[in-house]
Amino acid sequence: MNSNSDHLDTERQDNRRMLAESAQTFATKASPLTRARGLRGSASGFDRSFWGKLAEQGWTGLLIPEAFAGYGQGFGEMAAVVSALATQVAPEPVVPALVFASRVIENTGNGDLQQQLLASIVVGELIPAVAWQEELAGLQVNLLASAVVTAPTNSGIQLTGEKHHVRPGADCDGFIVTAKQDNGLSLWWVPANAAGVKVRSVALADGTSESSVRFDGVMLDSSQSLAQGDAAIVAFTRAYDEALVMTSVELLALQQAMLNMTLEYLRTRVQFGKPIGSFQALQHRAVDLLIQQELTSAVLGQAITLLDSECDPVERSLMASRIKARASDAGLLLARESIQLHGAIGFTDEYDLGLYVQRALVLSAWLGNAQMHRRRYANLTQMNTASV
Amino acid sequence: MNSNSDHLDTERQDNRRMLAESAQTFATKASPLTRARGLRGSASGFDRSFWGKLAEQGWTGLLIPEAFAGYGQGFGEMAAVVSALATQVAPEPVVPALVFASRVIENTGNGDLQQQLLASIVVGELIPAVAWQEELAGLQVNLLASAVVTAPTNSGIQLTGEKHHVRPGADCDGFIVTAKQDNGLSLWWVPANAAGVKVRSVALADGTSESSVRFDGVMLDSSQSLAQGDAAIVAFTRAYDEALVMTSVELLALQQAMLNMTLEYLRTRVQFGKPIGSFQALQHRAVDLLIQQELTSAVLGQAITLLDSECDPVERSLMASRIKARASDAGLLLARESIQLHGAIGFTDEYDLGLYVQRALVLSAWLGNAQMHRRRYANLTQMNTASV
Amino acid sequence: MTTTTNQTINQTTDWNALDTEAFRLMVRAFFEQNYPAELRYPKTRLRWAEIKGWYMTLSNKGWVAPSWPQAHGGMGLSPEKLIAFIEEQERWGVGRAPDMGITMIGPLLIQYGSKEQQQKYLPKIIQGENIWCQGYSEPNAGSDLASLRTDAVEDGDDFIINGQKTWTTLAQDATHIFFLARTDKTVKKQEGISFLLADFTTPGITVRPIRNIAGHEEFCEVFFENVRVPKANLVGGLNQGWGIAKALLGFERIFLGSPKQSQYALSRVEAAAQALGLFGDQGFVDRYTQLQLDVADLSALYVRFVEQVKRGEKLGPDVSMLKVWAAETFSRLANLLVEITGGSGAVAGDIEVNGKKIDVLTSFYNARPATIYGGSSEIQRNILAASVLQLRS
Amino acid sequence: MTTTTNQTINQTTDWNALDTEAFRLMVRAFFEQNYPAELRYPKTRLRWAEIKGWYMTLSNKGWVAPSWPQAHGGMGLSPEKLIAFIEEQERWGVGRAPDMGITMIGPLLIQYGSKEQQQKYLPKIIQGENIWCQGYSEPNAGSDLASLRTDAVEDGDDFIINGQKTWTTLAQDATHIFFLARTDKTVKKQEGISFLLADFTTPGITVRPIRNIAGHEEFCEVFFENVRVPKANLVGGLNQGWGIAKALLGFERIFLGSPKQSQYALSRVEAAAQALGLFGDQGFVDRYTQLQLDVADLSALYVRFVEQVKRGEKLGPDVSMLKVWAAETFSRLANLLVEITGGSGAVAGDIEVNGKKIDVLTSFYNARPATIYGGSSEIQRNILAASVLQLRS
Repeated sequence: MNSNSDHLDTERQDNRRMLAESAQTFATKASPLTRARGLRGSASGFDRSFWGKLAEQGWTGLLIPEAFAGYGQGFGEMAAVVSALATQVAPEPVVPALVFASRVIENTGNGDLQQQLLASIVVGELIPAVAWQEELAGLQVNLLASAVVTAPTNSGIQLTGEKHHVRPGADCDGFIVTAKQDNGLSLWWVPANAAGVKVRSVALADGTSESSVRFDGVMLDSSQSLAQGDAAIVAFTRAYDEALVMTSVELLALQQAMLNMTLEYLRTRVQFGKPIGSFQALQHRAVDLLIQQELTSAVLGQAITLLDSECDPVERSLMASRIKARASDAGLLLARESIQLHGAIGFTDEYDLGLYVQRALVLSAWLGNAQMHRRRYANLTQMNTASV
Repeated sequence: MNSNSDHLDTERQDNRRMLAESAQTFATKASPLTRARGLRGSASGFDRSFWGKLAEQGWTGLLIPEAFAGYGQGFGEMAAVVSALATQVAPEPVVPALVFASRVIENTGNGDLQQQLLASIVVGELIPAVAWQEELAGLQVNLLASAVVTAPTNSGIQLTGEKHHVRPGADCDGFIVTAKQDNGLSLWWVPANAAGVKVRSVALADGTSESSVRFDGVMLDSSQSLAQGDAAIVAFTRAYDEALVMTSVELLALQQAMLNMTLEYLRTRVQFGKPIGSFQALQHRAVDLLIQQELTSAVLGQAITLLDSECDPVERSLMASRIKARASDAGLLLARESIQLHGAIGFTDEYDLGLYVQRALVLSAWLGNAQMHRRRYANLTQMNTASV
Repeated sequence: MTTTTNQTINQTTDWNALDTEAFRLMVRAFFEQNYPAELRYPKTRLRWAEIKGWYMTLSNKGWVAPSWPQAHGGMGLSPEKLIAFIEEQERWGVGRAPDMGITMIGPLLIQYGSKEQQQKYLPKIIQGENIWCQGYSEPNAGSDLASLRTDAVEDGDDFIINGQKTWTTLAQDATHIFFLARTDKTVKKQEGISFLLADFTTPGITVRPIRNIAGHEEFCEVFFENVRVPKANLVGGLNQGWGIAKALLGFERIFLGSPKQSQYALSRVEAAAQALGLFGDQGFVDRYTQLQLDVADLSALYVRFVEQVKRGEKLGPDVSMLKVWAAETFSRLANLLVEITGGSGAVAGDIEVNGKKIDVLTSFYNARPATIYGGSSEIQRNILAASVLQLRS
Repeated sequence: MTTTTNQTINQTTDWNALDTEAFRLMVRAFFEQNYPAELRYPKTRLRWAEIKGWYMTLSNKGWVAPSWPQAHGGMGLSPEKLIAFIEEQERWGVGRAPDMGITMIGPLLIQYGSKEQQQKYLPKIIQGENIWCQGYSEPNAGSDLASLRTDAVEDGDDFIINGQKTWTTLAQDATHIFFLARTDKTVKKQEGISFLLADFTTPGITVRPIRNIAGHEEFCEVFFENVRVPKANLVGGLNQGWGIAKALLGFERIFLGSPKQSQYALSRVEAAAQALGLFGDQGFVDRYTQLQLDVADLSALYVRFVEQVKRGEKLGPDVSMLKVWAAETFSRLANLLVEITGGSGAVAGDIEVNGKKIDVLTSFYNARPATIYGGSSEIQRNILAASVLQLRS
């Protein structure tokens, strides 16, 4: 499993390195931290025109197969882009739209709808979101829908219920909605402007937003059906797991940024006549942060390789929950300890550390936090089935 | 609750202080660490002749009311003696026999048996043990008996089953056995030499032993009955809680001994040209040990005061589980960290630290460890009943 | 402001003659009847505009300075009574006013100030006319306070001040500042520091609020640019500032280790867990119970130090352990709250969990300064190692 | 001992030409068929008397020195093959023989030894005739190894050695010791150290086993009293000992961070939990899963360093993080094992949990040296802080 990266041909490795470098160059230039800072709390929380630049770079279609006019790259390549943007705390919903939503669509079977949606995503015109999460109940993630049901009516099918924690929370063009149907799970495409859709935007710690979306008897027809039954579960679970891994890529980038800032501060901040990084107690705590970062990095490497290989769906889910757990816990630890090691300055809004801290808070919670993913891991180990 | 100690009259406070001093003087002289070291792994694990000295000091009857020829002192006084002996890692079963067993007897209603047993305990002739614990099942402590039942036969009542973790594990004169009966719990006195009693001694980490005791159709008559039903539960639970607090007294004494040894080592051991106690990372870890020790000490002070006052049984149980949890966790933490801060020498048998470490292992596990007592605390909080 | 008459009356009441329990009940009743309900258990420090009414209520009652001698308009409470007073404040969730005048500079002037300073400043603190803030920390003097650089140069009857203070709590609401400045650069760093007072209307002083990551402005920077401060504003002698500032570390330090913040966070965890149905989840219950006991045991430790104060004994450096444990227990509770609220753990402001409103991140944010301000956990551990454990660096 | 023929044959086999998987399966099959079943997964270090048979089996097979060049009787394995070899040992629970000859002094003599030294010592290591131990630590030179005091004074063709070594693993089974001694007291402490060899039959050497708290005697003290060691036993030049000892820190360091010890402890926790029915207890499952993932993630980190070695890259100081995490994860697992076995958590030796035998305290005891020996967790953190994080003291 882990040795695949050895067998990546040199050309692909070189290409990936070049992509990582150019993505980092682009991100640093086009998305300085001042941009992220300025967009906090704005109407949509991100910049639609910047999305256009991502499309110009070819990144909105990076993962999408060439058959759908995309670039057919792997998760290794996508990770390079995701990481570079995360380093700059870019607020655009790259993982929610271009991994999670886009991969659900790609994994499903409705040819026409699929073709149309993916084509719009590639050119940067469509920003989709997945609306799947319902009222919190306990410390489990529950990938099955219950509150939202579809009922056949005279004129077609009706969608009713509420979804939470939908990202992006605003300026999103349509939703992939998970719904409960007689034959299990079903996946539907609902444009954001459909009648009966009510989006309530909720501000998040990092200045972006998520939304709670109500579907009040939204009328659907079969052309909006993406998948049904087992096929829906398989398509959705796979995309969910892929989104977990790519969110972990973001969390690792944030960890690295926080640790770097903290180390720089420890090296230069002088108290009691010497750099505070010379104090052994602080050194050892910094080392513990390094260890968590490197554990994240090591597991993440394996996880990305796994996504890019043919693998057992349960194995993928196990790996996805495992890396999301490590990346989230390490992200929060880095966030708390970075502030502590900085002291008061680390807690001020004008210092950039807070940008990373707040984003880490958001991403460690999104799609299920560490504890929830450890429980999913335990359940999957016991059940050894891919269905949840 | 906590202010009782304020209102202790000065004379009692003075007496208690004098007792603590004389107990410490006695223990240091009569029970040097070499004695504890030498008794490890011996047949009974302790010294019956030393028990005679405890009786001479009046400590075998310290807690026992004057009506039973004892000294009628409180737990504050008993704690002084228990602590002094624990500081010297004396292996004699003071808390098992003189608190746990003795208090069960005192709390029960069989006048003749009670009188006779307590009188023998006071003079140091009788060392009783409580046999209550059964096969481990889960992380709960279960004060109710199930495996051992009594069945009326033609000739009387029969006791069958097995009990574990009975201390002292050898050279014990008789058992207070918890048994299941129609009307709930019952408490019986069974001499160690009764027909059908089989004692299997089990070596413990600290060189003392506990035993598993089989009762194979041991015949009982009503003169051996200590209590039945609710009265049995009340008597047993109270003694159990008192034993938890007094075991915590021992654990605190061990914590203090380990921390003192460690601090002394940190101050004097030189590496890299300076005492290792000058290294900040080690200083901060020593501070964390201090905090745990002082939390134990603060809660223990309240717990002892509570035992010496009239109080609600549930309140007593909550306090007893709370202090046992803190004292056990802190004891194990001190044990592990003291070895770590010493380095290799702390792991050698000839260095005295190991004596404390091993005793802390035994006492943190005895009567239920920290996790089990946190669960008991949670259950009691929810149920708000004294029955478990 | 017609406070004088009331004060005169109250100044003669011997509160310490009352039974502590009776005193406690009297205070409790007053708080319950008079403290504004909407200000109970404030999530962040209250601004002067919000709490002024209550300050004046206390002032009129003669209760605004419980620790001060009656001769200066205080209640003259014994430590035991004072602790009861503060415990009742905490119990009822009474918010802290900008109280540097009452808790810091007032007692300091009473002990070290000149008659003129006392007469000039103390009544206006009691009357709520002057609001004080504390200027100790500087950008390069945080944990290492003695390395402060703000400069006070003698010039005739004045000092001329240049420099910058930071982390000055609620300076934007203050009228005056007491601060440390360097008056002698030629001696060891602690020995060249003086303690000064300044009116914020003096030309050359600028206050700039600092926004924190929770979006609040509790702290400020204060800039001094050629500010003329009369020598009459020097407290306790030239170059004596360090000793005076240290002398302020009285038994009030135990309140830094009060269990109230943890108890409040525990109640938030409990409320969230109830709403989420987590008390049937053994995994949650295990962790909750552990923290519940951490808080309970913190209270026991707190009581031990409180008893010490009540007995009239001085607090030693060991009181630092209380602050370490209080702040870190609070922080662990804040982590648990974020964890159990799952996807809602990153929502700004109140979240609704099955109909119950809970502000998750407030505890998370408040837990950050808790381990930094008032002596960081690291500084407290240094103190404990050196002064309690006798481990020398 | 009729080993020579076999060795000669094997020395010509080019193991590295085999596919790694095929090599692995071959090794595995040999271990499974030949390693004594009763010695699998030993709880403590095996004594020479116990493991000698296996050592000789390997010796006869020509496999006792997998990392040595074939010219010296080794297998000449590439890093990749060597890792496969060691992984298969770990997989099958093959115990460690007293292997200082194979892993330490052999490679060192091959690199720094004279022809005479190589000819004198290497074959006898291969043949199991000489058993070596390592004399580095001293009572006052533990973490601070360079402050060692054992004295080597030139006297004619000899050095005269006085001093004491400690924590010498299994010295009671050894025939020879390699050690560091001070040959120049006038220079900086690292610069006056030489690397020497001694035969335990030399007069003046005494070995005293040290019993540990688990009741085992894995370590010894070694006393030198006027011991004459020929100058021919100096390795690599006078006062060059420190550099030579450091040079021994090869890629074998990653094995200090192998996940096997944690994996074994995890399997003990799992077995105990099964017997106790704890997999239905969410509180236990939460903690188990967390540690299970700590072990899994340790493996991922381990693989990352292994890959580095396989690519032929040198290990940097960052490999220290592997040892810290491995040892501390092991320690946490040992704690959990003690905790879930309740009252049985303090029983010496095997306990029976509902019919299943589990040795609870072995893990607890083994976890103690795990964070001390081979560079304590504190020393490893110092290394990481200085050399990886660039935080200078």
